[in-house]
Order: sequence, then structure tokens, then C-alpha cells
Amino acid sequence: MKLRYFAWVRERVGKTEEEIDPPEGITTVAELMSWLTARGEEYAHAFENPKVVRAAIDQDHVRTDAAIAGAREIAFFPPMTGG
Amino acid sequence: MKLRYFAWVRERVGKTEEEIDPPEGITTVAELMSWLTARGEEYAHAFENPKVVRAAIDQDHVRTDAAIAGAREIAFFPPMTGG
Amino acid sequence: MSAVIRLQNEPFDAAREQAALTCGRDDIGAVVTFVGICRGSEAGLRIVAMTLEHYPGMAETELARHVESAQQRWRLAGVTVVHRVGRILPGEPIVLVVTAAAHRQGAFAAAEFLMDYLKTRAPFWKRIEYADSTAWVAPRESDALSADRWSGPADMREAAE
Amino acid sequence: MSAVIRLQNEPFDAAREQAALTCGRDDIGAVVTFVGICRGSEAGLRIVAMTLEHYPGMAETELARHVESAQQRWRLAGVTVVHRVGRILPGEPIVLVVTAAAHRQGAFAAAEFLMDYLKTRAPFWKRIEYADSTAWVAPRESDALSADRWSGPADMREAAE
Repeated sequence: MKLRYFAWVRERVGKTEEEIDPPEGITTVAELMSWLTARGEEYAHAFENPKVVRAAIDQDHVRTDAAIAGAREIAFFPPMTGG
Repeated sequence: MKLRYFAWVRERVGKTEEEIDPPEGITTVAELMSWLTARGEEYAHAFENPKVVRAAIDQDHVRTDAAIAGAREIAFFPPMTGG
Repeated sequence: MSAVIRLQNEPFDAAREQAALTCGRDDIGAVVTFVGICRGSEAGLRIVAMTLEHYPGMAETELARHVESAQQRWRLAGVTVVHRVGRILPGEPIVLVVTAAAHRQGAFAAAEFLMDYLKTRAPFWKRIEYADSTAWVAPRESDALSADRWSGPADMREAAE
Repeated sequence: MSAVIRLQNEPFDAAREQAALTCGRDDIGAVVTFVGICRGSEAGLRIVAMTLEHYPGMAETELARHVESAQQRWRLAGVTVVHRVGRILPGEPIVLVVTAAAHRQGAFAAAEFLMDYLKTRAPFWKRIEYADSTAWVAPRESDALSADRWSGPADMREAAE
């Protein structure tokens, strides 16, 4: 699946997107965030306060308990500040 | 004192303004409306439903129990429909 | 704070009024513009024209008082109110309210407050010319309800500021 | 019903967008225009520029869904939303929302609803460049409160319609 990062999550991770293949046991957005955190300092920095990071699956806002099965694209970003 | 009429009150009375000198016993806007009503058909028509006629004394909205003593200008008009 | 209040016979240019309000300012983050337009029909009847009558003197004084009150209540950077009087054709603008503030909540609230005032308490009266008749516009119940919002305790929008 | 939704790098002309929305219509009695502008300072610090980042695809789709929802909820005659992305200088416009309806209550409510959505849920992020630093804008508590209005039971403004 494709991961996309925006705003300061993107800056901290250091990339705009990437393809990943998480292990079988990772079934929710929250678990995916924990798994990413363990991948390196840049991820640990991006997800150091997971409560403030928002997620979207296939371009729909989701809560972090949402299942990731079947997702083509998961995005992580800070609270929105448009308008 | 000067009386001014607007919108359909003006149309019914048939004039935009006039000078009047009501008798001593007329002390409130409501009494003035009753007194005017007795002056002729055109006034009776304008004030036939006194509850819907609004009044201003010296260009301030007032209720019909307001005292008219000292008023230079009293206006009568229907509910406002600006904007 | 800048405040412009005008009653005039001629149509107005909303864009020019708005530009004049914000020109040279860098403290304005939100501008709300309301334009009221003469519609082409009312309850299925075609409107030929609308005539706006007002109480000269009282209209200007009262409007200035309400603009001043809106400025203080919502700390506005600027307000412009233009109200036409006389004969107005369908499609033409009737009234303009522009409010400018640092943030949008105050600008929206002030514009609604001023429009509610103009609709219910400002001394203006509309007469509509139809093809075969004329009629004075009756006040709308919804305008009275809308205006009642501002006399109660501070509402949600102020709390949100 | 007409709906125009655009994301663009260039500044927009609010007057032209508004004219396009009302041109040739005689069923519109009220037009509300909101323009959000990049201010020149924030908490006393001078702003050099602001950069708007967005989630391409999701931003357009979500915005269209909210515009559709506003149209149905308030029976709008037309809506235009233009949101800039990329680098924006102080004094330049950031976002435009224009709503047109027969009466003002729906036009005001829809414009506020869309702005509350854009501020709190639309996938856009603002980064501010100061003279010596940059900072991502933090969400404002007042925006969240403001947005909460629309998810509760029908509010006063709808009752007033």
C-alpha cells in the first residue's frame, strides 16, 4: 500500500510518499503508526504524539481504530488548517 | 408639533407631513392615534388597526404608551421592511 | 476603524466598496460581503420594479448607531453599509453590508446583525410594482426571529471568538 | 443550481466570481461573499509569506461533497468556492466562498458552514514564514467550536427560514 505524508508529518518523515508492506499482524491505523515509529528516528519524531496525527484511508478521514485491510492509500497529517 | 407619515400610512392619510396642535388631554402616542382617527376617513383608514402602526418621536422608535410632551416630530409608519 | 454609511439612489459597486475597505490594511483576515438583490418574482408574480422609501434623518442616525454598536461588539477593522432608496429594477442591488475583521467569526456575526437590523428596525419600506398592481412588502416572521438572536445573552458565535 | 469549485495557485477576483454566479439569474435575492486574506502579522510577528499545502484529490472530492451538502441543506441557487494553494503574500486573498439564495438566512448559514468545514476538516495546511523562522499554523479552538454548530440539531437559523 501507498503511504502519503503532509505538512509537518511529511517534513519529519522526510518524504512525501512511499510504498510499504506491513506484516500480517498490523490491522489498524494505530498499529500501523506504532509499526512505523519503530522504523527509525524520523518516523519516531513524526509520530511521537500519535494523538495529534490524523489519518485518511483512500482519501477519507478515518479514526485510528480503522482497519487498514484493502487500503490502497493511507495518509498521515496534522490537524487541518485550511481556509 | 410636526407629524410625518411613511409608506402606506402616508398613502392612506394622503400627506407626507403636517403641523398639529392636539388638545391638552392627549398625552401619549396611543391617545394621539385615537385623536387622529376621529379627524376623518383617511385617518380612520390609516389607523384602523393601530397595533400594526409604529411610531417614532424625534426620530427614535417608541412604544405607543410613550408620552408626547415636548415632542417636535412624531412619525407614524408600518413595520419596517428595509434591507 | 473605518465606517462608511451611505443612502443613495444609484446602484453601487460591491467590489469597489470592498476594495476601499481593505486597501492598505494588513490587519484584516476576513471580509464578509452581503448584497441584497431585487428578485424578478415574488410568490409567482413577476416584479416590474421595487421602490424603497425611507425616513430621512432617522435612517442615517439609526444606522450609524447600529454600525457603531457592531464595531464595538465584534472589534471590527471596518464596516461599509450602502442602502439604496428610490426605484430599483429586478436584478439590481438593494443593499450592501461589508464587514472586515481579523477573524471570520466577528465579520460574519456583524454582517448578519446589521442585515437583521436593516430588515426589521431600520426605517425603510419596500413597495413592489407588479404588472397590474402594487403592494407594500409585509414583514417576514423569519426576519423577526433572526433579529431576536442579538438581544439575548451572548450567543455561541461570540463564545467561539 | 450552479457550483464552481477550484483550487489554484493564482489570486482570484472575488467580484468576477460573484458576477458569474448571479449573472442572468432573477431568483437570487441574497449573495454572501467571504474572502479570507493573509494578514501581515500574527501575535506581533511580521509575516513574510504563507504557504498552503493540500492533499490533491482528497481536497477536491471532500470539498465537492460539502458544497453539495450545503446546497441541499439551504436550497442554494449557487455556490462558488476558490481555495488557493502554494505561496501567498500578506494582503493577498487565500479563500473565497460565495453563496447565493432567494433569502439571506440560507446564504449566510451556507457560507459559514463551508468556511467552518474548510478551517477544520478540509485537507489543507498553512505554514507561515516569519523573518527568521517558519511555523505550521496550529488549529484554533474557536474554529472547532464553530464547526460543531453544524452537527447538532437544526439551529435557529434554519428554523428562521
